Amino acid sequence: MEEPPRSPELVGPERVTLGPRAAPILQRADAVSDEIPVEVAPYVRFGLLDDLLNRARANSLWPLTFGLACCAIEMMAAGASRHDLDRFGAGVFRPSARQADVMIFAGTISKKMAPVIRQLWDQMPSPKWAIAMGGCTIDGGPFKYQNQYAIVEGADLLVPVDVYIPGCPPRPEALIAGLLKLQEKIKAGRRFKG
Amino acid sequence: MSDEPRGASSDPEADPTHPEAYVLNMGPQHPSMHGVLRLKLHMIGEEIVVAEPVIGYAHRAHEKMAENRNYLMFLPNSSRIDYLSGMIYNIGYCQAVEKLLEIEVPERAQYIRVIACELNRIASHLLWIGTYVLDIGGVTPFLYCWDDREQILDLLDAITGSRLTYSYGRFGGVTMDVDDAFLTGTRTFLERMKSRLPEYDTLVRKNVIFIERSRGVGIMDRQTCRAYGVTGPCLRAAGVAYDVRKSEPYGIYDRFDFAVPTESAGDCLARYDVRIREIEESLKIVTQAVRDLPAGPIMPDKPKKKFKPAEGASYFAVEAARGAFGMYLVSDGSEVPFKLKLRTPSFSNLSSMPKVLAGTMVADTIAIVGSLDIVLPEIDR
Amino acid sequence: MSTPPLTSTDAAPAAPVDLADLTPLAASSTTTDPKRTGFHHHHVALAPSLPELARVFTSAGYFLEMLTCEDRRLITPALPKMRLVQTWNRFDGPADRHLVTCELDPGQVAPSITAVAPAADWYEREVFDMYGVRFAGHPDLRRILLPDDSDFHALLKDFGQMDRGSEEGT
Amino acid sequence: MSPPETLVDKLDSPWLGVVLGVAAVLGMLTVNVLFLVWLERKVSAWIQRRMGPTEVGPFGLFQTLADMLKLLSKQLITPRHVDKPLYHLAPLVVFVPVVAAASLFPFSAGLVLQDLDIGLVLVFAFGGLAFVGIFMAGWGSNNKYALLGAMRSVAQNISYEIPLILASLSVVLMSGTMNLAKITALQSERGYWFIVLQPVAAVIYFIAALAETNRAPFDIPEAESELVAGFHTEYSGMRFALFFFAEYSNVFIVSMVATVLFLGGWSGPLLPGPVWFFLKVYALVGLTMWVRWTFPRLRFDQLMSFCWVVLTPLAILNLLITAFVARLV
Repeated sequence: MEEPPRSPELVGPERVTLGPRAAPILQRADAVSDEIPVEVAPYVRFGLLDDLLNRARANSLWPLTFGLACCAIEMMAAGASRHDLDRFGAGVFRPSARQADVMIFAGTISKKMAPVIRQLWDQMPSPKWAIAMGGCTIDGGPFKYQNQYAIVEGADLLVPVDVYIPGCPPRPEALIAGLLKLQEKIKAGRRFKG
Repeated sequence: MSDEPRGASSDPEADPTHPEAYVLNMGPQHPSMHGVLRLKLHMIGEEIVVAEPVIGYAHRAHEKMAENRNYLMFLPNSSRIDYLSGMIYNIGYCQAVEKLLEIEVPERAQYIRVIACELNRIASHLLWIGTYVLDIGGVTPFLYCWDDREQILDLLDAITGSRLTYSYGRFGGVTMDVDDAFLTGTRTFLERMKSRLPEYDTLVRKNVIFIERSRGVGIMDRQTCRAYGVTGPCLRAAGVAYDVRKSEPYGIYDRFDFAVPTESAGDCLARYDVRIREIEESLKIVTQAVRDLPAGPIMPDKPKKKFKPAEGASYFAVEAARGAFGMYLVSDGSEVPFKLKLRTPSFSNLSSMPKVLAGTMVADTIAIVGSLDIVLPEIDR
Repeated sequence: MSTPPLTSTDAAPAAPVDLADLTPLAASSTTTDPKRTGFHHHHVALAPSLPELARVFTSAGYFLEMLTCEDRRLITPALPKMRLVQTWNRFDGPADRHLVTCELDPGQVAPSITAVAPAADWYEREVFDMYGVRFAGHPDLRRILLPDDSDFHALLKDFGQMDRGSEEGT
Repeated sequence: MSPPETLVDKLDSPWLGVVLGVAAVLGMLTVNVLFLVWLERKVSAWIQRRMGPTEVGPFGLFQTLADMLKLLSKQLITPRHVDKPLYHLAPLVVFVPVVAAASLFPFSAGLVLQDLDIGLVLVFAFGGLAFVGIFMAGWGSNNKYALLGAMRSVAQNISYEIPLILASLSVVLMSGTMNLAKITALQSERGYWFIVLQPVAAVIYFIAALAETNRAPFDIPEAESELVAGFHTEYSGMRFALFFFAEYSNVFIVSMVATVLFLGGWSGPLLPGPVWFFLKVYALVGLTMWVRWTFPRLRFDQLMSFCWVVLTPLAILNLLITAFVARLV
C-alpha cells in the first residue's frame, strides 16, 4: 500500500509541524545539501586511519575532574549509577589535566578562577575538547548583569568551546546529549588543533 | 640531571617561620577540594605545619546582586548560594522576607515547605556521606548514596521542576501544590531509606579502615567551635545541641517531634554519626509532616504584588544542612534591599581550618576538609 | 518531645549575657522584639569599645555569628558613615541575639576583634575586601574573595551600579 | 625429575626463540591488560549498580582498545621543568621488568618461556626494579604531588616486599625449589595445593601483593583524592599508558605468582592446563577488584605500621613454624 504524500514539514523522524514563522527557516535548512562540493572534496583520502582514530577518540573522552559550582553536581550525577557516563567511555574522570581529553566547564567561572582555567587548559594534551555546561559558561547565565564584576561571562572567552549545553543546571541527560553531540563532531573529523 | 634545586630552599612562597617547610598548593582544581577551594599547605614531609585556605574562586556577587534587584528578583539566586540544600535556602529567604513584610503563610504551604526542606536535607547529607567516603578512598558508597539521592531529586523534581536549584518558595507560600503521587512517592522513599541505613552501617560504618581513618581525626572541641562560630553537624559532633530549628523555631518546626543528635568526640567519625542520625530525624519529621498535611490553599488568597518593607534591619536564621544560615536584611523602605548579608555556615566552619589542620598529615587534611561538608559557592557567595 | 543526649564538655553558662556588663560599653542599648526583627538586643557602640564588648560576649559564652558592614554614606550625604554590624548569639538555650552596630567615618580605622574572637578574622577580611574598611591589629588584612590585584571595593554603593531591578532585566 | 622441555628448547635457534617468546609474552600481556581494564570497569560497574562500557563493541569489549588508540595518538607533553633523562626513561623502566617477569611463568606443563631454577627470585627482583622507575618518574617530574607519590611508593613497596617474600619462602621451604614449574608440578604430584598447608602465608602474600601493586586499599602512591594522580601526574598520552599497562600487568603477575605458589598453577582435573591456570589467575584478579571497590584507603602511617607491626612478624613466625615442621617431617 502506498503511503500518502506527506507535507514537507513532516519529513524525517524528528521534524515537527511548525508555524508559518518557521517557513523561511525551513526553506533555508532544505537548501543545504549533504553533498560535498567538488572543489573541496579531498584528492587523497587517509580516511580509514583517520576515521579509526577519530572513532577511538570519540569513544574515549576522559573528562577532567573539575567542578566549579552547581553544574558540577549534575556532572557527578551524570557519572553516577543512574546515568552512568561510563557507558559511553566517558566515565574515566582524570584528576590530572595531562591525562584528560575533555574539559567540562561545570559552573560559574569567576575572574579569580579564570587564569587557573587557562593554565589547566594549556596543560591538557591535544587533541582536546571543551564542553560548556550550563548558562554561566555560555554567557554568564543568571549572574550576568551590567557591571558584573566577579565573573567571566562565558567559557568561550577563555578557551574554544565545542559544545554548549544550556540549562541552570542542565540535567544529566542533557550532559549526555552534549557528550554524544561532541562524539558526532569528533567522528565527523573536525577537531580543534592546538 | 638538571641543576635546579628542589624542595624547601628553592620555594619563594616558603613561610619565614618554617624555613624548612615546602609549600604545596592543593587546588583550586583538585579532586577532593569540593569545587574550587585552594589550600596552601606548608609541609615538612607529609606533615602539615601551616594550612591556609584561599577562597574566592567561586565568588558570584550574590550580595551585590541583592542590593540591585528587588526582593522577588533575588529569589532564584537563593538556591544557588548552596545548591546542595538549595530548598532550605530558597524557603529561608522567603521566610525572611515574609517576616519583614508580615505575610501570613497558609498551613498547607507550611507543611509542604517542611517536607521539601527536610527531603533536601537528607539529600544533602547523603551526598556528604558519599563524598566523604570518596575522600578517604572508598568509591562504591559514593554511588550508593547518589542512587538514594536520585530518589529524592525525583520527588522534588516532580513538584518544583528542578533537580538542584529550586525556586519553589514564593512570598506567602509555594509555587505548586503536592499531589497524591508525590505523597505516595515520599512514603515509599521513607520506607526505602529506612532499609538503606543499615546497609550504610555495614558497608561504611563497620569498616575497620573507615573507623581508623576517622576516629580521633580532626578534633574540633566546643571551644574551637565557639571561637570560630562553627555551626551545624560539626558543632553537634562536638557535643553542643545547637540547632536553629530548636533554639529559635521558624516556620512550624515547633510542631514536630524530633531530637537534635549530638556526639561528644568532635572528630570525623562523630560528624559522620551525627549526620546519619540527622537523616533519621529528618525522616521522622517528614513522616509526621506527610501524616499531618492539611488541605487548603498553598498561597494567600490575595498575594501581595508589591514588596516594600518598612525601613529597618532584621535578621533571620534557618538551619541549613551545613549549619546556621542567617540573612541580615536591611531595608531603606524601597523595593530593593539596601543590604543583604548572607551569613553562610561553611564560611565560619572553614575559617577554623588553619587551627584544626596544623600538625595533621596530608591524608587527614583531606578527610577533615571533607568532613566539614563545604560548598564553595556558599562560602564565596 | 524526646530530649537529645547532651554531653557538653565545658561548663558553659546557660545564663544570658549580663546586660549590666554591656551598657557601660555601648552608647545606647535597646531591647527589641525578636519576633519582628530577629534580634533581642541592639547596642550602638563606639569604635574603641568594640574589642571590650567582644570580650564581654565571649566570656559570657557567646559566639560571633556574623560581622559585616553597611555603606550608609549616600543615605546621609551631609554626614557620611560606614556602619559595622556584628551579631552575637549563644549555643545553649533559646536564642539570645545581640546586634552591635558601630558608625565609622569614611576612612576611619576600626579596631580588630580577631584577638578576642578568631571568627572575626575572615569576616574582617571580607569587610575590608568588600568595603575597604581597615582594621587595626588584624594579623593578616588581605582581600579574601576578590583577586589580590583588584582595585575596587565591590559592595560600596558608588561602585558598579547595576540596573535597579527593572522589569525588563538586561 | 627432569625439567619438561620448554618452548625455547623446541625451536632451533635460541635467539629466534627469545624474540618470538618476548613478542608472545608482550602480546599476551597487552591483550590481558586490555581485557583486565575492561573487566575492572565492568566489575566496578556491577558492584556499583551501573552498566559500565556498553557502546564500543559487544558489551563494550573494545572500549579499552579505543582508549589505547586514543592514548597512542595523544600529544606527548614534556613539561618545561622536568628532569628530561629521568622523565623520559621512567615509563620504560617501569614497563620492561613487567614483561621480563611475565616471561618466567609456566602456563602449563612445558608451556614456559624461560624455565629457571631461580624463577621466583627473578620475579621478585623484576618486581623490585619497577619501583626504581616509579621513583624516577616522581623525582624527574619535578612536581610535588609526583614526588610525594613516589616517596610513598618506594617506602611502601620496600616495606611490603619483606612479608611478601617471607610468605613465599614458606612455600619454598616446603617444596625445596624456587623453580616455578617445579613448584607447580610438586603440587600436582602431591594432589593438594599449598594453600591447604600454608593458609596464613597465602593471606599474608595476598595482602602484601595488594600493597606491592599499589591497589586499594593500599593505593596511596596515586591516591586520587590526595595526590591528584601521584607519581604519574605529569605524564600524558602513551607514557601514561605505559604506567597504566605496568600497573595492571603487575596485578596479573602477582596473581600468577600466587597461583603458582598456593593454588597449584596449571594443575586441575579435566580442563587443559592453561585454562586452569588462567581461571585461577582471573579469580585472584577478580578478588583484588572486589577489594578495591569495597574498601576505603589507609593512611600512610597506618599502612607502614600495619606492615611492620602485623604482617612482617606474622610472616616471620609462619616461616619459623614452617621450617620447624619441615625439619620434623
